Amino acid sequence: MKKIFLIMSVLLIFLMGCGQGKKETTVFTVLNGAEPPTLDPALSEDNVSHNILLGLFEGLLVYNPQTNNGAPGVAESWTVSNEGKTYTFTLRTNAKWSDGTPITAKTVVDSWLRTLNPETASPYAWMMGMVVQGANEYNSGEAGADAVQIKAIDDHTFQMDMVGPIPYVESMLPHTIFGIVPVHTIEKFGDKWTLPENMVCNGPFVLKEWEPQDHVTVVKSKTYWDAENVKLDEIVYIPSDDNNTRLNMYKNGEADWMFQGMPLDQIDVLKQRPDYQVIPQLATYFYEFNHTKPPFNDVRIRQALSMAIDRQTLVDKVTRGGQIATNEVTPPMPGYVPPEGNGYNLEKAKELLAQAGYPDGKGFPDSTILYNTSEAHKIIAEFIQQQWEQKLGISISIENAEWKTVLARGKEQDFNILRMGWIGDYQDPNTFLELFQTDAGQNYGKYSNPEFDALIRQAATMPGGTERFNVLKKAEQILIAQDQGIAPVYYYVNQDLIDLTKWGGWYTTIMGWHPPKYIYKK
Amino acid sequence: MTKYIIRRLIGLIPTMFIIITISFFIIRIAPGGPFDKDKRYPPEIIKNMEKKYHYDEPILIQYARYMLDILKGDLGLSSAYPDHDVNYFVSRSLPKSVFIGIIALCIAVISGIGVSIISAAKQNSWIDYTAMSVAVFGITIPLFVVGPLLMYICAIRLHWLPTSGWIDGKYGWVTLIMPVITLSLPYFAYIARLSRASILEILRSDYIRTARAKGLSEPVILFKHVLKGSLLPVVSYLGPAMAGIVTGSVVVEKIFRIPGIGHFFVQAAFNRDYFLLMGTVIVYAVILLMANFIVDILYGFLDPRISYK
Amino acid sequence: MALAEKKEDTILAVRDLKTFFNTDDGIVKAVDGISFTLHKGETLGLVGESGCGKSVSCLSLLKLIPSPPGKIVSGKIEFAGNDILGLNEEEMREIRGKKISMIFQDPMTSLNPFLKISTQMTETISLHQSLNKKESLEKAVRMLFLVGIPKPEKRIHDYPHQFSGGMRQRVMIAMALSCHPGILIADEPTTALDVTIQAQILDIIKELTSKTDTAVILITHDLGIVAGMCDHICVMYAGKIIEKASAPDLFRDPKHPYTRGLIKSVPRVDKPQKERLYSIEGQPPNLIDLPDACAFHPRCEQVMDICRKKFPPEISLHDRSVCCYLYEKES
Amino acid sequence: MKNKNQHQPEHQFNQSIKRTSLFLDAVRRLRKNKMAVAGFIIVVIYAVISLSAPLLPIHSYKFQILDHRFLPPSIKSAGKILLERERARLLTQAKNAGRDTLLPDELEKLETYEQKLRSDTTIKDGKPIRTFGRIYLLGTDSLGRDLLARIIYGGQVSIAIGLIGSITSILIGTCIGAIAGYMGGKTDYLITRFIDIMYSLPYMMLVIILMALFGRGILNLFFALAFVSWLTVARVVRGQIISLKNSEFIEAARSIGAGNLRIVFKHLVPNTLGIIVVFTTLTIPNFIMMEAFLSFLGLGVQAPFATWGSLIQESVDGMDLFPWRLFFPAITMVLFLFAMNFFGDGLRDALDPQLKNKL
Repeated sequence: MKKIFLIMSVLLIFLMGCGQGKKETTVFTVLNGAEPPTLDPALSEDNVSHNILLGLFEGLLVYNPQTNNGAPGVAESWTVSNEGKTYTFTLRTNAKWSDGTPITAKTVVDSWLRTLNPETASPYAWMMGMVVQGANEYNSGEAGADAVQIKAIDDHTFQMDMVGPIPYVESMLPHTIFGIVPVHTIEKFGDKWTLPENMVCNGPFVLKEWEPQDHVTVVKSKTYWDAENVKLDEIVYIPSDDNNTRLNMYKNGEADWMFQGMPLDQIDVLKQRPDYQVIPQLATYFYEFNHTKPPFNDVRIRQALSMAIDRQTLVDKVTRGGQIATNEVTPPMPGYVPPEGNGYNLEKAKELLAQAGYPDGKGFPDSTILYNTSEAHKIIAEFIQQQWEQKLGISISIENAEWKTVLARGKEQDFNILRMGWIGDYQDPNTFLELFQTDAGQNYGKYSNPEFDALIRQAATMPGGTERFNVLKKAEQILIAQDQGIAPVYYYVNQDLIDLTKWGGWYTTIMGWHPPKYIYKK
Repeated sequence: MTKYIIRRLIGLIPTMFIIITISFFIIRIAPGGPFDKDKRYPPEIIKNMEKKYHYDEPILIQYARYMLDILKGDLGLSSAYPDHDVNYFVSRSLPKSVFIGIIALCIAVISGIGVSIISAAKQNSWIDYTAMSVAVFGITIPLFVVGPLLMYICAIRLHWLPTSGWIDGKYGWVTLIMPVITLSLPYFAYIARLSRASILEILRSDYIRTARAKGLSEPVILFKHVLKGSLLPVVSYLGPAMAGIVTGSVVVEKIFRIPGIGHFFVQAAFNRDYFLLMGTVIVYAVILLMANFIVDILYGFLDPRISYK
Repeated sequence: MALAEKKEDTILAVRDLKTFFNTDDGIVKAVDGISFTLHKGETLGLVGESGCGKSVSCLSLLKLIPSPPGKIVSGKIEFAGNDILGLNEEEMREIRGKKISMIFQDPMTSLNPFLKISTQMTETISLHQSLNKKESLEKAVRMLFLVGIPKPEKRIHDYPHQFSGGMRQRVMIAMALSCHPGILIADEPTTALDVTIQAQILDIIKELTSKTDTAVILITHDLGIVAGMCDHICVMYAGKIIEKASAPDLFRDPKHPYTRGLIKSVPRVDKPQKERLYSIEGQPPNLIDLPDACAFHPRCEQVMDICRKKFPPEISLHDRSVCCYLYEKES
Repeated sequence: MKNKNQHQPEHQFNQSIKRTSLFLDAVRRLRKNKMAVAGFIIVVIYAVISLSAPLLPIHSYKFQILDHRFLPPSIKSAGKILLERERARLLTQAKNAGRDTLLPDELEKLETYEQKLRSDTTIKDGKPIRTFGRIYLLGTDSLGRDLLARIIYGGQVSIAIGLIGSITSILIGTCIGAIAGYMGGKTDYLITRFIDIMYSLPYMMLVIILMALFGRGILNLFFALAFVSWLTVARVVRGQIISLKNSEFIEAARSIGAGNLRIVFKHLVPNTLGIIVVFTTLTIPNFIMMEAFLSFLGLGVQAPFATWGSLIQESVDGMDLFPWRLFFPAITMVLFLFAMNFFGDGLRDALDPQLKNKL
């Protein structure tokens, strides 16, 4: 009896001790989408990984949470020289890895060289290649590492030479591909360096647990240079690609932020919620025409079809999530207003169709709309199909396939009309317009206009400013108004569920990045 | 018997070999490759990535390399999840799928047989009709409806259970309730229907008349004389069921966020993540072969007329 | 009652038993008012063509008629002073296998193929006798020995499919007699077996039952068997007993035209076979909705007008009885 | 040959045991089973409705009226529902403002709304049609299409897929399973290994390849369905046959010189009929839902044509808001399955050779 009492009291004391020792921790639970493919900044190519990496790693520049432009990260400040082609960064002296190793300019050089190393096989190395002089040559194996024009001038000064004056480079640099990685642990652990037990980070958070398909947990870093301004103690990223489950979890209070992917059927109700955040995204939904085969190689047909789509009704009554109907491919950006495309004009459409030899749609050859399987794509295709059928009298069938099949068929021009979408990689019209150059990989419809190509090439060598935008604008005018190379449908929106009366530091931005460093509980 | 088991086990090797070989080649025929993404990367980038996974080598050399790796117990690298190798995913997620699958199967078998006995004993009574109606319902309504429906009722409406997750999460074991019910429902229904049909058939047989003439009570007749024979079709269904419940839990895993292997299987197929897909195919094949093997052995135990030589 | 009744050793008395089946086509009167008495140690033969209701009457005795569609409509079955029809299911189980046991036509399907012989035998023994597992097993082995199964202590652990047909019927007999029942009902026990084994099986039944003074109801369509085994014989036709007599009487002087036909159709070894074997013309009637008439009249060579209108009453002739208008005056 | 006399004889004595064919006998027995008859009638009704769909007075399955999307099932016209909805909205607004009745300008607004609704037209096949009076008995979907029409048209494909798919798979599965079980030895070994291999191949990839090679099409769809679904049936039948083949009646059949094929298909298979029938009725929903999965890969029926599977699938996310979209297709399918089950059970009993001769 005495013994039991003793044990009980010891236990009691122990339990009380535990209770007292714990202070309130702030946990932020994120419904993050699918399983993150990687936590290696050099290999990351998707939103989901990106979201987590934003907290774990800090590049020279980081995203400004309100504008998503570049803001000082590991680099305290920088100067531009050589007609905008050379950037010199001054690194902060107190930046270090979570194992205490300091971050120097050499670390940055090593990191970037690792990313570019062909053996790393980084999918987004092309983005660094767009910026850094010599990067493409090294990455493609044509030249050695010394061809890459980056150098550590001293411990805290890093310099890079760019391929040209890239006006939007500061909005690119926060991207994870320009991230700084712990080369010293990568050498030690090899491929296994991203396992929680091995991983060393330099961001506001460090990786604690990573259970595939279950959760990724990051906790506040003690060694982060700005640790005192980091408010969250722990972030749990929950992977799930079942939007219905995600929404249920959010509704049930099991998560604090649902990152995109609202079930279409629930939109009407979600829109009424105060915690529903919607903002136009730097992304466009469009239909590509196959320019290699009749009848879609006829500009009149393309224009007729595009003009017969009542996009406003589509976004109001079909997609309903606040998407913005558009006749243009590039979303408006600071300083850039896209030229006007061909809007809804039924009379004109009928006229064009008749001119092309199909009055009232008679004799229009069998064609299909190809889309990758998704409830939203399906319903949009059904809507557009009916528009064409009822208004132009042409019946076009709908065909779906899984994503890779669609891509493979796109690559071989095995389609008539193809649904596509594009999310801008950085805030510049170029990220959209370059897709439709004659030899661009993304140009599935094989749209080709030498004039357009020339304008895009011309813009690439120009410094930033109105003049450059005007060139791009002219190019876009050719693409969407004159040639109707594609039929833009709408601008995507970012839809998130987060209670902003409870959480602060989370802003709606066009890029949709929300660096967790700034998020706090109100 | 031992001889038979050994022979069967040895027989698994060529079967596995054929499965691996066919799978290895057919998954390469499917349109699209692992590096066809939303963004079409420049050819140099693709080249680098292909080199990393040896996709640039002739297919036969890749095949030989893969077979050698398998002999060493290495299932290769995942191209869609480059941080981990396939072994890591399999070792992490397979036990969870098997765990939940076995629980669901046990529940399905026990409840299915139980219900079928009651149903058959009270044939054409309201109990029988109710039970069989539930069974038809369980078979008809697909998992992707039952799952969300349960979640909506139990988690959103009544707040009895958390929506989803795995047992080591913050909600613990209760998260298993809904996925297990969802997963076992169709198997329960199948087993109940099958077993009821065979119980009824056996109840009509001569030896049951003998048992009655001996003065045995109905429960004794049901459990001792009927059950064993009526289990045979259930048991032969168990082989596919065991494999199906472990591999076919994809929908349930997705809905209830079970970090199992089914998800990887589907994702790997959609991503054309060849090695991860091969890894899951191999794992599934092993489970299936073992399940069928166990069933055959079990069959021999249940039915004395079958002899394995 | 024509049969001399020695009340004291009557073990089973059946009075006006009717078992009907409600089928899709109508009511089948499988057993339509039969009466007979069985004495201790006596062997009663129940003879008739297939489908005349022999098996159903015996299953009725144990209340093993599948219900629905079958139902014992009326009658009385007195066993050791109790009316069986008044007993509930639980009390019935006390009788089945213990006081009345039964062996069936087809030994191939009458044993559970999934259970060992030992299981099937000991479960009866331990159910009806207060013996433990080991004693039951010993008893079972002894019974198997008695029915002439070689190496019973080994064979008892075999499954039914490891036995031949004759052996299985022996097992059935051993099982049926293991609780020393007062009555053994043998439902065509030898039909499914070949002739040499038939005799052995019948011998075993005869030998074992006479030792223990067990009464036997032997159901068969084979008059030859009855002649050698039975003390009394009931001839059934279309659900009714049409003639009752002691075995010698019946064979010496069959009264009913049907019985006569039956006996005539048995091949005789003692007479030279010159003509074709006799057979009764026509086929037994369908038992659905039979009108009140002698069921045999369409096949009867001595048919009279009255036969078509009304079923003849039971006519007692000394110590036997017959249902036929031919003997109406003799009574 | 039967004549009336034999059917209703004066009495039973001049009638020998009726000889009817197995088939007629089965039909007769089936007709006695009320549940089976009910099931059969329901199945026939389903078949008739879906076959005569174009003749029925229902809306088009694909014509969209976006203003009518997500209308609940009702016998009221769509215009009236919309009007009531608007009135209810205004009333709640008024209540929130502390009023019990609508203000005159609100009533006026309602009036103009009604007028607008009544005069609303939409173009269908080149002609304008009024939309106010349209009635949607089972409600509408997210594009304002009539759910009743979609379910009826969907039934065409779903029923066909369910029946043809399960029957072919049962036929293949039974034949192969029976042969494997009966032959035993090497044959059995090879067949079971083959089944194992088929089971293990990544089905999804096979379907994707099938489509890449042969394109989409209903024939391909059936092939993809039947391709794997016979495997389970084959295993179950094989198991049954292995148990049965040592039975006495098989030895008897063999002893009278029956050929192997005859033994398998005349003696063994009929004895597994119970299990096979149960399996057949059970696999029907599998096929119907599998079509939905295959249509995810692009092999299904193409939008805007619907099937029960696709209707159910697309309504899951909104089940709390628009329950009718899930409920009606699901209940249609469940009812069909119930009917098939009872019919199947009845058929099993009717065909059962053991039951036939029992009283």
